[in-house]
Amino acid sequence: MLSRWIDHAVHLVLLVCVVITLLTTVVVVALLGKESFLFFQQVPLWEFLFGTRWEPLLEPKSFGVLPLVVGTLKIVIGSIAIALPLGLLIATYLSEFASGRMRSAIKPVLEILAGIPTVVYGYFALTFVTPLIRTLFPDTQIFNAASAAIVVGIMILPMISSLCDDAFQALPNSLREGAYALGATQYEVAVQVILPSAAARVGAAVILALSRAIGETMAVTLAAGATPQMSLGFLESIQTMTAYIVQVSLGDIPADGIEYLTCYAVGLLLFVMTLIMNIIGNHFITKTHKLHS
Amino acid sequence: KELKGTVKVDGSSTVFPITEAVAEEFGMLKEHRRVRVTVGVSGTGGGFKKFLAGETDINDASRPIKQQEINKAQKNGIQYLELPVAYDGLSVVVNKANTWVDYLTVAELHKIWKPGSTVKTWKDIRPNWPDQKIQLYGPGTDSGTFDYFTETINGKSQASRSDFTKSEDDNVLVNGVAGDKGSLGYFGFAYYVENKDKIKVVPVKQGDNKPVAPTLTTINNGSYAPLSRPIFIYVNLHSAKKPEVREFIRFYLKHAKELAKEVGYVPLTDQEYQKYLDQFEHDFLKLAES
Amino acid sequence: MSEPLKDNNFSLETRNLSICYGEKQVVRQVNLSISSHQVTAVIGPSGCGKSTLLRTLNRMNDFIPNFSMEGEVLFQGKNLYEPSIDPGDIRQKIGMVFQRPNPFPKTIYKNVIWGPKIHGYKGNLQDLAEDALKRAALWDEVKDRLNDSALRLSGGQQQRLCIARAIAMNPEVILMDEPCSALDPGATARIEDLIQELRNNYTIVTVTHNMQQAARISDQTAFLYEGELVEYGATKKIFTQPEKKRTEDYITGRFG
Amino acid sequence: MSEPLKDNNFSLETRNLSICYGEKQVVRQVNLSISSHQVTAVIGPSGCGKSTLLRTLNRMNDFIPNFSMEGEVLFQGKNLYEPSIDPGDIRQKIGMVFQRPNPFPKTIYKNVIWGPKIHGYKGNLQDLAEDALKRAALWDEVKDRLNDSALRLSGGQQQRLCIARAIAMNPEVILMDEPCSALDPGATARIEDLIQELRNNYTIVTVTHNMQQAARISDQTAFLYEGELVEYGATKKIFTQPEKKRTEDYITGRFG
Amino acid sequence: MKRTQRKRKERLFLWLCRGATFLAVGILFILLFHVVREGIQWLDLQFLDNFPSRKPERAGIKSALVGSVWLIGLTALISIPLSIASAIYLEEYAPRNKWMRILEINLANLAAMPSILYGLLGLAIFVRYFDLDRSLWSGALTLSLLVLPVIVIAAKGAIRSVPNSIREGAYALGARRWQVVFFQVLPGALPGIMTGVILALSRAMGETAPLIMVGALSYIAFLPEGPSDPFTALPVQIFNWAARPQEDFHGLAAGGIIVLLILLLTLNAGAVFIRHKLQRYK
Ligand SMILES: Nc1ncnc2c1ncn2[C@@H]1O[C@H](COP(=O)(O)OP(=O)(O)OP(=O)(O)O)[C@@H](O)[C@H]1O
Ligand SMILES: Nc1ncnc2c1ncn2[C@@H]1O[C@H](COP(=O)(O)OP(=O)(O)OP(=O)(O)O)[C@@H](O)[C@H]1O
Ligand SMILES: [Mg+2]
Ligand SMILES: [Mg+2]
Repeated sequence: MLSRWIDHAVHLVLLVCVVITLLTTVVVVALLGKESFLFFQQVPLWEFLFGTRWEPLLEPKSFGVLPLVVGTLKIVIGSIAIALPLGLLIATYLSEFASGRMRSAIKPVLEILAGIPTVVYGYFALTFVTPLIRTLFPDTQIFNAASAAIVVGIMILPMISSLCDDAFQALPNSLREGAYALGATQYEVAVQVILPSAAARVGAAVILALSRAIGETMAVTLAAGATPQMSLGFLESIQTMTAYIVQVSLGDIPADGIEYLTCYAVGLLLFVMTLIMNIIGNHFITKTHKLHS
Repeated sequence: KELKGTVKVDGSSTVFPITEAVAEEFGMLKEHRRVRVTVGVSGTGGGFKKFLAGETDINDASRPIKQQEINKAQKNGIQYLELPVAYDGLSVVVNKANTWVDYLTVAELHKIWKPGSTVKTWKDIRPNWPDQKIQLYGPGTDSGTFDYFTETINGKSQASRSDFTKSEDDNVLVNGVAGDKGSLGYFGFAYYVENKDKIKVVPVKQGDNKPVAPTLTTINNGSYAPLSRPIFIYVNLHSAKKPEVREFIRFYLKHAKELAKEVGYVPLTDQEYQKYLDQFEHDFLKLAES
Repeated sequence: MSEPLKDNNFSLETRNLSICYGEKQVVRQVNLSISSHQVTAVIGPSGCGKSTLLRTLNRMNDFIPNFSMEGEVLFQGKNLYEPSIDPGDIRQKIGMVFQRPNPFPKTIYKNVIWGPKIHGYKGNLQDLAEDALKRAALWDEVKDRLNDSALRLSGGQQQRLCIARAIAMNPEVILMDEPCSALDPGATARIEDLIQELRNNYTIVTVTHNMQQAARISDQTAFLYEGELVEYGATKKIFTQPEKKRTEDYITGRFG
Repeated sequence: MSEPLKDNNFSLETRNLSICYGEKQVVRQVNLSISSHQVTAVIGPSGCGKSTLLRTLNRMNDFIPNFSMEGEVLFQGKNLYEPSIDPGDIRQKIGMVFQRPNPFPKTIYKNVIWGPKIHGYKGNLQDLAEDALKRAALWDEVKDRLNDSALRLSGGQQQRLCIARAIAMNPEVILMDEPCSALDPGATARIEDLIQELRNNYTIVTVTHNMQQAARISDQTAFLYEGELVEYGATKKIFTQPEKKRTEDYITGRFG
Repeated sequence: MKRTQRKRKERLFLWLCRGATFLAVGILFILLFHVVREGIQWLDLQFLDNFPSRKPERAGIKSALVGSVWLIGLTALISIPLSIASAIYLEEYAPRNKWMRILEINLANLAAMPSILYGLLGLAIFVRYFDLDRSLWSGALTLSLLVLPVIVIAAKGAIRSVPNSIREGAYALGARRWQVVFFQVLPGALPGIMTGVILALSRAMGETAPLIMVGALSYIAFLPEGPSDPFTALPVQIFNWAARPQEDFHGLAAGGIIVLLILLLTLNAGAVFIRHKLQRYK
């Protein structure tokens, strides 16, 4: 009966581990919530959410978070616009065209891209990407959303290409054979059969990459500047939510004032945004799953 | 006898290079072998938070302590001493290709940087300057540099126009100014000194004085005004009861002169260092007696 | 049911076909002539090279890395492996149905029309789909849910869908590689019936390791053993008076 | 070959067994008595509940989320589903072999001894493995490469390894769920021979949808249809003079 | 006509795919080239063996390197068992119900949470609440929380990919659940788990912001002797150097990056090696 007893013990230990994981979330929410509460006692929620000027460190102060959200969205949209098509092409190459040896050589090489510290990307953007953009568009500001979005795109590229490659590889070969047996070209097989069949996992990869782009801090701080503003252009300076949090929490402003509390409010919003995105992603994935099985 | 123990320093990244240099020299002496000095960069505000909670012995500060922080200190019963350790001359710089600027007056700087400023081109500053678009560069709004600049030029700390290009990294500002023909920016003196070949510094004219450009001498003797600011360390006087902390402060004030210069800041005068050292000994003695 | 093989009736022919995977030879000098509008069954024990042989008939082997072959495969008198030939064209004319049903994860309708669509079919796709599904004896079961996912069909329905998919291309030959091995007896019976009907319009080559099935559905039977074509001829004859001892042994289940 | 069912010879019995998945009832009021040291075959069309029934006999259903059952399953007179019973013990005595061979990704040797080892077998493991492999008629083929990965064996060999793995536990009953359906005829024949040998020492229950196989290897046959036990009795009788019309129809292949 | 068009499209597509791949590899090489060109001249034994200094020629990364190794080691020790255990629980033990779905979404959300928030969390919980001060413990615990959900998700996937037939085979031999899990499922899932672990730890190694927030120091001229000691880490040191005005320090930063990359590559190579060894039964 010893092994039966062990079974119960193991069960218990494992349960404790899960509780710890759960606790993390609770503490994050509690912490962000508590400090944000103090903030929202002084700044009305609607002013925070819908205000269009984010100048908590200027006189007169203004607490509309939208410029930060717009800045964040620019990075997210820009980086995914680069990483998704490139990543899918690479994944297709690796999974459908490349030889086994080529694949196992290129994949880890690409994964190095994801391991490079993000500070490095920041400097790469400033010293390489921005000058490149400025030769094309001379009006570009030295800090600009485009350059930051490009390096963030490069950073999340291996994530998308690796995960999509895995997704493509996981599809049964019989699917490809079925298509080729109808006389399809490799292009048709890849784009019309493989890609849609792997849609759920591609979607999951994109969600993961998106959250990585949202959470990216250092590269964006360096390359995109620190100018929160509402605009549509990619060639001007912006500030993202994460960059703002770092700026404030490492800056010289007093640590107990309303200025400092802003970073918890922004953090809470960031948390809520990733949460909503994940729920949407999850919903979308289970839905496609259901259709396919 | 040999000292031993820990000296914990935290705070501004602006002051960090000086403190690092002091810590390095301090640690090289044989009698300090067993003293562990740690220096962090949580920012002046983050540093004060730890300092005022009694977690650190010394706080590097690129601005004077603020009222709310003073209140906190009183509440927590923390007694501290402010010690200026060097000057940072805020340098106003323009692009190398800018041939027209000879100097700027404080009033002109105010016109450019005041909240809601309408200055768009150089012509808007002085009518005989070209109709070249002006691009403004400055440090992030959370920084002590920004705080000081807005206070001296615009009369109120953190009051500034907001449509300028900001960055947390002064190196990046240097590149910005170097790359933009119509640019104007300000940042720490050290960054100007290291990049003299890339950018051009603008002399500043206060009142009826002659325009003065920032140099070691002009900052040191106070003639570069009003844009040179002191940077500080704050000492927890209770901590100073620990011999290793006391020794570290003494060492700091004795060697700050040469070390500050070495890392790109402008030292105070010998008399000033002596004055602060005396004040420290006095305040500390007073506390020790009570 | 079976007539003597007439030369002018051949749809597919292999000439001295030998196939290797890397160093290993798995098909040896096979000469096989497949008659039009008949059902030819290929039988033989596992690993004897049935699938390999079948795949060379519509160049589905192109995707196997270490594949190499000698000899010729003629389709309507032309060598399939000539450089000028586009394998896509070949596969359009010679369809294939696989061991496990492999519908695309799309709707039933899209499964059927995908092939014709990529080849730029000009006619009415709706009609085409209906026709193909009818011929595959699936129309009645799915006509109300053409826009459901094909993956929701049962195994047997999926396999018929795959046949419909092949038929929609209007091929001349349909190759089937053990089309019933993943199906239960009921579904198997339906597919067998279907093959009987399809023989009127198509040339069918089917691989099976179920001897009873070969006997039931085929006109010609080829017995392959260790890569060699041991015996080939009318099914009736092979199953009643095989010429070779080995064929007899296999058919009566003495080895396999 | 078959004797009349004697009460005292029963190894496993189900009493009014009904099984539901969620709301759906898939086994209805089945009373089945399985004789010791005989081979009992369960036949029936796909989806009639054969696997479901089999899994209740050694509680392998414990892992199916929406499973629920009524009635009793008796093993040596005791109800398998009493709370005091440890399913691990049950499965130790009632082994199982699955449709697709599922060797562990370990060496051949470790595959065989893993079960006895975790149950704290005291004897000589080497001898045990040899004995089990011999009984499973695999020893000669693998004796020189016991430390090779089991995954390198052929399908038929893998299935015999799985049988050896079950035998090594020295069970009283071996349940087999379509053990040959993934195998070619040659391998199938070997497994059938093996079952014939094993019947001397073990009670065997095997599911199959191959009627010929059931006829060849079993003493008793149970015919299940839509969850109901339509007919159960000596194999010879079922295949020659079935009592029910439905059984006859199924056996002669009129549906399925 | 139609067919040649399709063929042309196919060829174009192939070249696009190829082009994208080589573009990505090309970017990597440009990046590495940039870094190496700037940093290589600073790389020598002295650089590895010196403490930070205000004088570029005397400055080294000893404390940062040792700090990073400590940090990753501790993080691995804390997070790997915890996350693998959680993954096992979620895949093998937990009931599949609505709560578990919510838990899974929650996990995915934690994995996606910006690292800077973990910095805030670590500061409040470990540094302040548990009073661990600015020690390796605080840093490692914060990084552990950061990598935990990432590893859990990867490990869950790996465990799920072990075919069910293996579990059934084991249960059918009378094995208890823990025996099935630890002797059959886990060995089968290990290669996949390893990959997840390595990727997560590499990410942790390059994190800057959360470490600075929980108190990685910027100057420290001694080596930590235990997990309660203060520390600094490679990315923090790199960040610090890069922000200096003096040109030479930028070179040092590049040198530090090279060291960090070498460390990452070693870690990855180790993983590939282990994965290869584990996979011999596949
Ligand atoms: N891609 C491949 N590389 C190397 N050898 C292969 C490959 N595919 C098949 N073989 C080998 O070639 C031989 C013939 O295989 P084939 O699949 O044609 O047999 P089969 O008659 O279809 O068998 P089955 O009835 O099991 O499907 C076998 O020995 C097989 O192991
Ligand atoms: N886990 C499950 N949940 C819900 N329904 C199930 C589950 N497993 C099986 N069923 C259903 O229960 C019925 C009986 O299934 P079972 O697998 O026992 O049939 P079977 O006789 O073994 O069929 P086959 O010959 O195809 O293996 C089928 O209708 C099947 O769809
Ligand atoms: Mg085959
Ligand atoms: Mg079954």
